[in-house]
Amino acid sequence: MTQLVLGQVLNGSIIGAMYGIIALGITLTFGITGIVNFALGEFMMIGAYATYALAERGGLPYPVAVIPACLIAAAAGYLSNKAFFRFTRNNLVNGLLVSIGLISIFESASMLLWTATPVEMHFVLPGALRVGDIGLPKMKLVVFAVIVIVIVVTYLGLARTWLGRAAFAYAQNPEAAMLMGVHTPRLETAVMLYSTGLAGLGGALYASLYSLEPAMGGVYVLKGMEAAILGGIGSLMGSLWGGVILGVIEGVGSIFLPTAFRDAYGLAVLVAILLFRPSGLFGDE
Amino acid sequence: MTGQALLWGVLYALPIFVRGDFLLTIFIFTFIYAILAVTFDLIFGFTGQLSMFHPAVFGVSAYMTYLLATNCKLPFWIATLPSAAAAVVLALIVGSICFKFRLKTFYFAVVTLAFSEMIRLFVMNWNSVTNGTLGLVVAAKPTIYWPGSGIVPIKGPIAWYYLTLVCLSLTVLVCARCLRSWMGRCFGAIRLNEDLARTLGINVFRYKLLSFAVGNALASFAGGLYGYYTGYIDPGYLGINQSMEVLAMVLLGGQGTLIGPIVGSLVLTGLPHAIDLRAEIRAILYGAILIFTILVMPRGIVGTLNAWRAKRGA
Amino acid sequence: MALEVRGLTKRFAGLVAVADVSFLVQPGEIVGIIGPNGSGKTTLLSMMAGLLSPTSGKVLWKGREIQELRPDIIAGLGVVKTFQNPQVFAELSVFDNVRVASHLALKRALGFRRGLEIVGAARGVEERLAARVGEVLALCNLGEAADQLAGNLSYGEEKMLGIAMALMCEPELLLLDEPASGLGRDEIRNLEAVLDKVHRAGTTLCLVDHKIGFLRGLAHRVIALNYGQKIAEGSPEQVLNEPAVIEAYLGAGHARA
Amino acid sequence: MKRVSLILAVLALIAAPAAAQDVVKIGQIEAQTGANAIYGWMSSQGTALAVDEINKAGGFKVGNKTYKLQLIALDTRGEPKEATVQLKRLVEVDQAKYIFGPFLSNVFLAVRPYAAEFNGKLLMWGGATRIHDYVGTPGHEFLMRTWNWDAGKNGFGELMVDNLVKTTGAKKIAMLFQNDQGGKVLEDIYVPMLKQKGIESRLDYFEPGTKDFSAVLAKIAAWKPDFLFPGYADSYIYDIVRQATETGQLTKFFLVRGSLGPGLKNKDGIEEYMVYVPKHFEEAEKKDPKVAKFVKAYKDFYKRDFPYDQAPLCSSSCYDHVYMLVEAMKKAGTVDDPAAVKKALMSMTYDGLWKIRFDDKGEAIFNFDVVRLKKGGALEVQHINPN
Repeated sequence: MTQLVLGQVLNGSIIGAMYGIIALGITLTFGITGIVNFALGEFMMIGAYATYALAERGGLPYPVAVIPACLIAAAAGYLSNKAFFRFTRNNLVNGLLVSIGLISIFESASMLLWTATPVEMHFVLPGALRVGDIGLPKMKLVVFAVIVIVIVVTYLGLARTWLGRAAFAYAQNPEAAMLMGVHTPRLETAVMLYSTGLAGLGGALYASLYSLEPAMGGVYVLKGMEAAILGGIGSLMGSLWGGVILGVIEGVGSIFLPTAFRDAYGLAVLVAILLFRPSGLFGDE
Repeated sequence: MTGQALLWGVLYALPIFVRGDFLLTIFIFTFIYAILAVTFDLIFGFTGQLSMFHPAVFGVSAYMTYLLATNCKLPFWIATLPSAAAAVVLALIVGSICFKFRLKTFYFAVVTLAFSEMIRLFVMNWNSVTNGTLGLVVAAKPTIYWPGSGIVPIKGPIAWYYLTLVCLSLTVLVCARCLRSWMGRCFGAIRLNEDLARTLGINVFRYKLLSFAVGNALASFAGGLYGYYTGYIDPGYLGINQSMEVLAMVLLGGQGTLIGPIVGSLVLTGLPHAIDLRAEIRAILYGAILIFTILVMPRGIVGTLNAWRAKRGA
Repeated sequence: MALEVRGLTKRFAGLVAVADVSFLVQPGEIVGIIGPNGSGKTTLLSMMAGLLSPTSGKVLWKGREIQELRPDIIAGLGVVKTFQNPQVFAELSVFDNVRVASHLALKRALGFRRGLEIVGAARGVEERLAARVGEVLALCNLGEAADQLAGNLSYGEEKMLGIAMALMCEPELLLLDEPASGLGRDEIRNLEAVLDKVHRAGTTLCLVDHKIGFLRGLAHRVIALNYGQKIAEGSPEQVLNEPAVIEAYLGAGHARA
Repeated sequence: MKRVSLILAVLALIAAPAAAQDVVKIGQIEAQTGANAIYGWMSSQGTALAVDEINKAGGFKVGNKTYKLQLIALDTRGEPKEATVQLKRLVEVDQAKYIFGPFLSNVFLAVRPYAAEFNGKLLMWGGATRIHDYVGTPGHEFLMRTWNWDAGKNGFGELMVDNLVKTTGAKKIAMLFQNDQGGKVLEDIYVPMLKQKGIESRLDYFEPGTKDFSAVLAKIAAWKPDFLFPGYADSYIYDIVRQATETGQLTKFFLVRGSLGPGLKNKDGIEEYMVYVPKHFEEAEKKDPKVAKFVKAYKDFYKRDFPYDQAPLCSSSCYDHVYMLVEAMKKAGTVDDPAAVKKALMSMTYDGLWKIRFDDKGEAIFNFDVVRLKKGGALEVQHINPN
C-alpha cells in the first residue's frame, strides 16, 4: 500500500508539472499583462501536433523537433495577440470570450488537418525505472526534469534580468512603468510569445507521453488554471507547486477513493485553500 | 424602449408567420437559454459578480423537477417550486461562502465553477437516483388548464413556443421589477463601487447574496422546461460549456441589459443553423464571429445599439 | 453625549498612525480635527466610520461600542463619512447617485415592508424619497447638474456630490474628510454655506482638515493631532495659540503659505 | 432587432425546399466536431464516400427511374439541442426520409420523441447503444440499429468471453470503462455476464478526458487480474495499453471491441492482446478485393492514408449501409416508402465489406474477426460469422 501511495506521489508530481507549465503561462500573461488567455491549451495542442508532424512525418529526431514546435506555438501566440488578445487587456470576460472563440477556431482547424482520430508518436524513450513495485516511465522523468528546469530558469530570469524587473514594474503600475521607459507593447508581446511558447513546449513534451486529439487542450487549460490559482496568480514557483499539489492530490485521491471523482479532489482542495488564502498558497496578500 | 416593445411584439406574433417545427424549435431553445442568460446577467451584468454556477442550478432543477413529478406524482408546475427552492438553498450556501470570504471576479468565478463541477460529478455518479450517465427519459409533458378542454398536456411546437416565451417574459418581468426598485439600485451600487456602497449603509454581503439567489432561483425554471421539452435529462446539463455558452450570449447581446441576453441567445442558438457549411469550417466561422463581435462591439449588440440611439438622440 | 472616542490606537506594521486618542463630540457641535499630513487624521476618521478596525481603544456612539461594526451598520446608526478624494458612481447620473444613497431612508421608512415595494405597493415612499433627493441636491447647489453623469463632474462638484450622498443617509453625525482640500475659493465659500445649512438643520459635524482658515470660521472646537497623538484641544483660538501646535503645526503652515 | 430579422432571413433561405424528383435525400446527424466526434466523424466519412461513388456511377435504377443520392450531413457537435433542431430541419425542410445516425446515445434519446412522431414515414438507423432499448418496440418501427449487440444469442460479447475462458482459463478480469453512457451500458452487460460465467471481476471508471491512467492502473495491478478489459472508446485504449505495459504492471488485454493498433504498437510489452475487430483490415486488404477497393477509394477521396484502427469500423460500416439501403430500395421497388424499404432491409443479407443482416428486431448482425496478438506481434486471426 505504501508503495502504491508513494508511486502515485511521484507520478502525481510529474503529471502536476505538466499542469504547472500551463499554469506558468497563465500566471505570466495574467499577472504581468493583465490579459486572460484561457486558450493556452490550444497552443499546447499546436505544439503537440507540430512535434508529431515534425518527428513522424518530417522524420526529425524528437529533441530536434521540439524546438521548432515551440516556435510554431509561439508564432501562433504572437498572431492571436496582435489580432485579438491585446484588445482584452484588464478585461477578464472579454479575454474569456476571445479565448472561447480561439478554442473553437484552433480545435476545428486541427480537426481539418489531423481528423478526430487520435494519433500517437513513436516512443521516444520507452521502458520504465523500477524501484520495488514502483515503476516510473523513463520519459516521464525526463519531462519532469525539463519542466522543473524551465520554470526555475524563468523564475531566476524574471527575478534577475532587466526584462523581469520591467515586467514586474509593469504588473504593479503600467503607467509608471511606461514613464520608466518600459516599452509596454513590446513587453506584452514578449510575455505572450513566451507563455505560448511554454504551452508549446508543454505540448511537445505531452506528445512524447500521450496520444493526441484535437480536443486535448480543454482539459489541460482547466487544470492549469486550477494550478495557477492554487499557487497564487503572479507567483512563478507557485504555479509549479500548485500543479504538483494538484497532480499528487488527484493521484493519491484516486488510490483511496473512486477514480470517477478524480477531478473533484483537486477542486475541493482548491476551494478550501482559496477560502483560507484568497490569493493562493504563494501569492502575496 | 420602442425597440424592446417591437422585439416582444415580433416574438409574440411570430408563429403567425413562421410555421414549422424546425424554426420554432430554434426559438424555443432560444427562449429557454434566454431565461438562463437573463438571470445570469442579473448576477453578472447588474451586480458585477461573474458566476459560473448556472449549469449546476440548471441541471439540478431539471433532475428535481422530473423526479418530483414522477416519484411524488406532482404536476409539473408544482414540481418546479421545490426545485427553485433547492436552487435558492444551493445559491445561499455557495454564495455565502464566496461572499463571506470576499471572493471577487476571477476567484469568485473559479470557486463557483468548482462547486458546479463537484455537483456535476455528484449527480453523474449518484446512480440510484439520477440513473447516472444513462440519464432520465422524460415521457410526460407539462399540463395546463385550457378553457373548454380542461387539463391538457402541452404538445406541439406552437404550444411550446408560447409556453417558453411566456416563461421568459415572466422572468424578464421579475428581473425588471427587482432592478427598477431599491434592490436594483443596491446591485448597481455594488457593481460600480463596493466601498462607497458600504459607507452609504448598503449591506453589500446581503445584496450580493440576494442577487445570486434570485438569479439562480429564476434560472432553475429553465432546467425544468428544458428537461421536459427535450424529453431527456443527463449530466451533460451541468457541463462547464453551458456556463461559457450563457456568458457568450450575455456578452454578445449586451451585458447590463435585459434584452441583450435574449438577443444574444437568439444569435448563438440560430447561428449554427444559419451557417450551412461543412462542420469544421462552420466551427471556425462560429469562433471568428464570437471574437469579432466582442472586439468590435465591446458593449454587445444591444449595448451598441443603445449607445448609437443615444448619440443620435443627443 | 453623541460620540466618544476612548483611547483609540491604530498600528500599521510597525508605525503608529493613531496613538491613544480620546475626545468627545457633543450633539449639535462642529468639531474640527487638524494636523499636518500624515498625522493620522484620516485614519482616525476611518476608524470612527468602521472602515478600519482599531488596534485598541473604543468608539462609543450614544454609549454603544461601534468600533467593530461594519460600515453599513454604523451608517445605519447615523454616523456617515465622506471620502477625501471623492467617491461617486461615475456611470450614474448625479440624481441617481443620491437616489442610491436614499437606501437607508427607505429602510427606515419601510423596514422589511420594502419587499412590497417591488410589486409596486408603497410607491408613495419612493416618490417622497425622490422628492427628498431633489431637496438635497438643491441644498448642495447641484440642482442643475442633476442629469449629468457623475463621471463628468468637476473635482469640486464631485466632492459636493459626496456630501450630498452622505446627507441623503440622514446622518446625525457627519464625518467629513478634508472636504475643502483641492477646492477653489468660491467652491470653499459654497462648501461653508452648505455645511452651515446642514448644521443648522441639526446635524453634528466632525471635519478633518489641515486648512486652519477654513476650520477657524466653522468649528466650535478643534482637536490638533501630530504623529497620531492629540497635542491640543479647545476653541479654535485656544488651540491655535497652543505652543505645541504652533511649533508642530503652524510653523509648517506658515512655511507652506 | 436588425440581427433577429437578419437571422430569420437566413433561416428562411435555408428553409426554401429544393426537392428535385430524381433525388433521394439521405440525412445524417453525427458529431463531426467536438470532444465525442471520433465515431460520428468517421461514419460521416464512410457515408460521404459511398454516396459519391454511387452518384459518380450514374446513380441507381428503381423501377424504370434513375435516382441519385443527396447526402445532407449535419454536425451535432454531440449536443442534443443541436441534433433536435437538425433532425427537424432534415425531416421538414429537406424532407429526407432516410436518417443515418446518431452514434451518441444522449443525442439519440433527445431526438427519439420527435422521430417517433414520423413513425412509418421515416427510416432512422444509428449505432447508438441506447437504440437497443427501443429498436423493435411498438411505435419505433422507423428505427434500426446498425450495430450488433454484446449479449444474447448472437452477442459478440458473449462469444468473446466464452472464447477467452476456453482458450486462457481466465479467472479474474478487471474492467476499466469511461464514465459515460457507453461505460454504464457495458457495466450492465458484462458485470452480470462475467459473474454468471463464474469469473471474478472488478470495475473502475475514469473521467472522460483522462490521459494519464497510471493511478487507476496501479490500483488495478495491485488486484492482480488475469486480464484487463478496457471499454470501447478508441481514443483511450492507446494510452491505457501503453501506460499499462510500459511499467509492466499489466500485460494481458481483452477487448470485446476495439482496435489492434495499441497492441501492435506495444507488441513487446504485451503478453496477450485479444480483440474483436469487425474486420482485420491489414489482412483483408490483401485477400478481399472489395476491401482493397474500399481502402483505395478512401485514400483517393480524402487524400489521406487509411487509418487501420477502430475508425474504419465506423467508416466501412456506414459505407456498406449506403449500398445496402440502395439495394433495399431496388428490392422494394420504391424510394419514398421507408416502411417498404425497411421490410426489404429486414429480409436481406448484404454482402459488402461485411456480411450484414438484421435480426427480427431490426438490430444488425454481422461477421467479425477475433484477433489474438502475442508478445512480439505474432498474430492469430479467427473469422466469426454469426449468420
